[in-house]
Amino acid sequence: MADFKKIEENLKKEAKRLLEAGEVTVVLAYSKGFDEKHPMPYAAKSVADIKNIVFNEYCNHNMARYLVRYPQGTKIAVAVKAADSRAVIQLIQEEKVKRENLVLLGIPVYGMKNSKTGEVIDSKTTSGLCNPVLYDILLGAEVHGQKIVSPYEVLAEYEAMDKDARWEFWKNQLDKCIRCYACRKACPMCYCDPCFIDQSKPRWADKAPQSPGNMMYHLTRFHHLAGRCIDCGECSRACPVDIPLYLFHKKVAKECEEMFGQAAGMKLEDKPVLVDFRVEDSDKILE
Amino acid sequence: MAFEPKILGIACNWCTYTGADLAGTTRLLYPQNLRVVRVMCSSRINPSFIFRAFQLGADGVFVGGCHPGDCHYNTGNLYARRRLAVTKKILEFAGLEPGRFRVEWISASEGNKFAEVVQEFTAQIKNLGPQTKLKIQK
Amino acid sequence: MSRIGVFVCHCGLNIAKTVRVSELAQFASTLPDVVVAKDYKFMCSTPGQEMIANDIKEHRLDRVIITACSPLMHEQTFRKVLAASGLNQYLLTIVNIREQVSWVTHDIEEGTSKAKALLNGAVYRARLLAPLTSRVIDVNPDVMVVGGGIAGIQAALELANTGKKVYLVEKNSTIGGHMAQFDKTFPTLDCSACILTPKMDSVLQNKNITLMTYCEVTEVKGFVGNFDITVQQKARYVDHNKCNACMTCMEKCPGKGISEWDESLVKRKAIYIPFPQAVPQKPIIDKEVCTYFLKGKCRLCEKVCEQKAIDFEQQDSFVQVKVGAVIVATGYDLMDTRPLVQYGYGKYPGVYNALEVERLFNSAGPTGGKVTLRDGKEPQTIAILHCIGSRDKNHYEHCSRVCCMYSLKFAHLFKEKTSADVYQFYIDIRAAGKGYEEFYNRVIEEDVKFIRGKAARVAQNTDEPGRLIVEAEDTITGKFVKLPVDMVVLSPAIVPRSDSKDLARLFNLSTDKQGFFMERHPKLAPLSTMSEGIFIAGVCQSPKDIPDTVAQANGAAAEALTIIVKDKMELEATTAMVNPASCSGCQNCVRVCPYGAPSFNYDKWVSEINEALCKGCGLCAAVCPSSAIIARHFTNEQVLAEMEGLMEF
Amino acid sequence: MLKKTAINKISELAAVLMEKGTLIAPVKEVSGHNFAQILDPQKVDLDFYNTIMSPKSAFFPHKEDFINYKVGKPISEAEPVVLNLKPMFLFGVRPCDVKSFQIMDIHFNAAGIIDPYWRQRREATTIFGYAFDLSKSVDSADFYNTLGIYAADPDGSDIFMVKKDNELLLKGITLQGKKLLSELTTIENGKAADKKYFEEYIKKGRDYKTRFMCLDQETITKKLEDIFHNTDFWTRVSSACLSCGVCTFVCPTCYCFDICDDTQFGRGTRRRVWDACMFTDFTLEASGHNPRTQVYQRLRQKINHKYSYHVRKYGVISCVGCGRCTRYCPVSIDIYSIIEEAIKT
Repeated sequence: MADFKKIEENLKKEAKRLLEAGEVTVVLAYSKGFDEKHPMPYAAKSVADIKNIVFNEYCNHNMARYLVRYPQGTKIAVAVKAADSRAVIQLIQEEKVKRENLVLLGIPVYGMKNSKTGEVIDSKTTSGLCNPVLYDILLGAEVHGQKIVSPYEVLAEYEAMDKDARWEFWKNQLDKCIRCYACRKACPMCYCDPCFIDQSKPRWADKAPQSPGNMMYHLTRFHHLAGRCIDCGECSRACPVDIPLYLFHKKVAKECEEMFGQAAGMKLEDKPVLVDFRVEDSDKILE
Repeated sequence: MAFEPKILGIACNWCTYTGADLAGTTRLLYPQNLRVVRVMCSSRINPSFIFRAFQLGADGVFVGGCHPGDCHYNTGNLYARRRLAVTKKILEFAGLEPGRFRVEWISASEGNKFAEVVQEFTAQIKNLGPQTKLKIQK
Repeated sequence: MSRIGVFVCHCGLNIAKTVRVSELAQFASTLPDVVVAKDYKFMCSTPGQEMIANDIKEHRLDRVIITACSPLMHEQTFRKVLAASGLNQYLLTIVNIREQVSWVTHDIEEGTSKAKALLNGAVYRARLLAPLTSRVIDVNPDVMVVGGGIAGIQAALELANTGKKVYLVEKNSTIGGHMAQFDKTFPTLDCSACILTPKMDSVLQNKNITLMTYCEVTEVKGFVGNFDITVQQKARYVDHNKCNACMTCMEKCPGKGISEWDESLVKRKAIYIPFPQAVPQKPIIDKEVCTYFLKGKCRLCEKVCEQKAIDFEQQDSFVQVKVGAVIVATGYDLMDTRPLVQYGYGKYPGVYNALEVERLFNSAGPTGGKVTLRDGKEPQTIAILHCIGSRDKNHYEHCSRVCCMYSLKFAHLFKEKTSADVYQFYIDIRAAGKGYEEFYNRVIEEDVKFIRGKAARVAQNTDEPGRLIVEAEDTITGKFVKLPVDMVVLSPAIVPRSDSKDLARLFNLSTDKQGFFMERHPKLAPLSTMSEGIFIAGVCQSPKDIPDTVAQANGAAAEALTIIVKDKMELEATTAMVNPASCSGCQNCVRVCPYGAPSFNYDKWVSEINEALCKGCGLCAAVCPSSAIIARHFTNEQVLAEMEGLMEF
Repeated sequence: MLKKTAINKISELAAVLMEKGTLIAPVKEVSGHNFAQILDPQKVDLDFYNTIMSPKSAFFPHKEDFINYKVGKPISEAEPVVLNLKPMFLFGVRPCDVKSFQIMDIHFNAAGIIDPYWRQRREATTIFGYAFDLSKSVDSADFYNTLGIYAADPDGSDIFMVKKDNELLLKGITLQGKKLLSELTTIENGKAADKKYFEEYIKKGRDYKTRFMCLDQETITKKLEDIFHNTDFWTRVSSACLSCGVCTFVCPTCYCFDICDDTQFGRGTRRRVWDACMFTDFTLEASGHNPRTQVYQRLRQKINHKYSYHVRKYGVISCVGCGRCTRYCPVSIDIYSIIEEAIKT
């Protein structure tokens, strides 16, 4: 279990230093919410705001999601856990943010908990990484010694399902969708405004929360995130009706990694796989 | 009555559509279940087109493009290859029968290949029976 | 609400035989927004076109659907009808019920119902079509001809003679191509050099032709009317502006290379011109065999050159050429027959390929025109084997077309120059051409022996070491033949140039199954390609003889002229545009476009598309996650609507 | 009149109600409880704190078809969708949610603005209110006390239900409720002890405290008016907001909708579908202009609409403090805290 108090102290300390020195104008971190289990994403903009910063095991939110909200050129410090740092890398690859405008406050952590279920968040619902892939300042000791489990291991059960059973599973899950779009809004990679589903020309799907529209929305969204999803699991935690979207995203990520040899948000110099190609890509991927 | 599937095809103008024309010019016979939409390049195909086709009740969806390296627009089909591969994986994981979606590279000179692919694919779809999973039930 | 007119063509019985055309028209009239639906024998005929024009006026049509042959066939024809009737030409939809319906079924029920589905899709799509305006651009009046064989030479001369500027790009250090290697040409037996060299010289003399030998095209940008082509001038190490072609350097050069010109039968110098009549008459240095380049000293050529033309420091250079049209005439290779081990080429000295034999006959060739084997002896028995690698499903299915005739020519020349017995092993003799059958008959009378049967094997003659045996089944007698011979001549398949795939990629050409460049239409547009403004001529399109090649070259020149004689031209209007309100600034379009048409406006944080560069492939529209890119004429709505229509019935 | 039934025999009551009409009651789903039309009486499950989605969808479904039509045909040939309602029983509604129907009536069932769909359903329905379980702790997101609602508040219910150990006590509140209860002959009558328990439970409900802000609505309304232009405040409180539709869709008093057409193969349906003011395209005008492009503008609109505009126009706050918006907000934005902070500003 990580020393959350220590991380919180370091977070405050670095935030203070950066804001005082004028190195950044915003520090994206967490603050207290309406109760202990519900901390909130927080944007500290002055030294006076720093006292509100907290960090505990429920600070799950992927703060990279807020980066695109600030005008280009804003100097931002952002608290990043492992998956969050991958989101930052992916956003840099996609030229939504520039590396030089960011100070990454890396948080190595194991033992984050889902505030709804109280369960420890691990490779079953996220990438399961503990240490940030990219950071400028590390706010705690790197986490080592955790059992390394493939983030795709959880898929085995679903891959083994009969296709009809899998269809039933997904249909039931996606039929629950109320089209609140919390998934896309919580997703650091879903920055389109408008989203394709909001378009009236063409109307890709019916607006009503029923099977066909839900299917079109989610299948297309899975596609749009192919090779871009960094497996932070925010979509599924944001979902008020608990659709395990992370499973589908994991599957697509796995396939992309196998087909194109690249996982999302791991290297700054990578190019998103679906706007890239190799002449030697095999036709086998279409079989 | 025997099941006559509806198959939607999307073919690139320069290779597969022209190849389909050649199949006609050379009077090759193939089943009439395929209805082709012509686009300029297989790279024009938005993955949602495929999802939509199944929602509209297509029992199978076929995409035809130029052979990799022969794209009229140089690299279009190389992007399409990746994109459609992902589309296929998504459909499969959703639980659709893998055989319902097929991508083939058919050049303008491969009228015979076009006819063969249509014959084979139609037979395959007949075998799979009607597609009811994604089809919008009214 | 649109007002759609549907016109169903019978195409004589081509369509009407397997599609109930009147039922189709009746069906069309029941579809929403269709105000008139008719069927007619030949929609593309003058009365057919007039009928459409009249109905556009009479019924105030704002959309026209022609249900007929492929859009690749007559889309342009009918677009003109719309334009002449005051309707934007992009409001036309063609439903392909011939190539993709009536010709591919015998079942009228199936045909009719598929035709209905396709037509319904067209009605759905037509409602959403928008009028588009074509862009007008300036046309560059110059032409590039790629390949300096007889096709390229002919095309360049034709164009230059009309006063147009031509860039003739040739990979080798001389123009002339394969034809310059030949001795005599069939069936008239006139001397190849005698008819070709004057033309080569004319190229050199013509002020309108910029001759670019030892050059290769490395990049093609732009589009019809405005190509921007990068040509690589390979280093010759001889300054051709200074060289006065005295050839002293060649006399003194100690380096030895293998003469490509003489099909590797003899050696040449390291500084060389390929053959005495080469154009230009200026040498180049073969770096691979030059003593100086290999060992760091020699430079004899430099010492003897009074013009100071030798330049060992010369580098490859790149030249930008801007032209309005391009003719590709890059010729062919002979199939490498070494992998066909059963024929022993490369293994037995007595086995020759056709081009080697051409050089043996040639008085400027390695033997001075005498037919002798590699050991210097004159052959007593000669077998000519047809169809080596061609007409062979294991290798090349196509017929190489000229082999029968040149094999007959060889037989004649062997008879003329030696006292040998000459045998032809053939599948059948194809002598279709003016004077060809007559030539065949003449050769028969010259006591050439014809054995109808493809040679199966060439083997060592165990009885007479050094001689060979040709084995074949004589399909007339049904007997197995084993013929002892001294010399075997293979007629290998004519195949595309080894680098034709690269060239196809550069110029955006399609290739057929064998790798020959694809014409836009096999009958009606045999010289144009799917790439607007790029034409093909000669054997790079498919094997053919010299008269056909020359005819194609003239034709291609005329086709190129039709583009460059105009100052301005209209481009397709089916380009992409960005709806800035929907653009989320992901820049996917910028990343994928092969033409660099989209760019990102950092001030407005949206992508913008330069329509002059856009070719309308629609890739950007498909990778745009927020559907902000509109691929004109193939918009998301239009495609989705067409799909809906196709799936309704 | 008071009746009672064993909780484990609730399916028998459900079966009776299903015979009489349509029963809508909480059922357990993977992610929690929700109201659903009951097809299998065994599915009714009263072991819940509160449902994820509010019960408003019983009267105002997420999707409501109006007319079916054919493309290209005149509107006179279109077919309106007729409801053909059977009596409806909305079973197990928490007091705060019951209260929400009264607020929604202002918009759908008041003079001059009658929504036929809402009204028909409302009139056909008997509401079975259900007191919170006072033996369990209150959810930290709830704040219905602030809105004058109590955990065992029968107001607005036709029949009110209280849990007594393993039994469910049902009391008729309105005439409609009493009449129905009297018809439910298969369940036994309550005894005096039950009556006493019931009355005391209602009273005890007043001491069961949610978060509570001791402020009158006028103070809140006035304050919100004062700080409308305080962009710093609104930007701060909205800095975490994702601009999704969760709060709206789970809210019992949000009533915005969009009218859309769904056509395929030449046949169309015109329907209304819930919309959310937090969506970017909610205020997108046909001209392309959007008056609320920023997150803070949208959150300000939402809070002002509930706590300011609604008060000025209809005299009542459009919120019942059920806590759903807070509970299900992916980033735990708490409307209560925002009001609290506004007052302090």
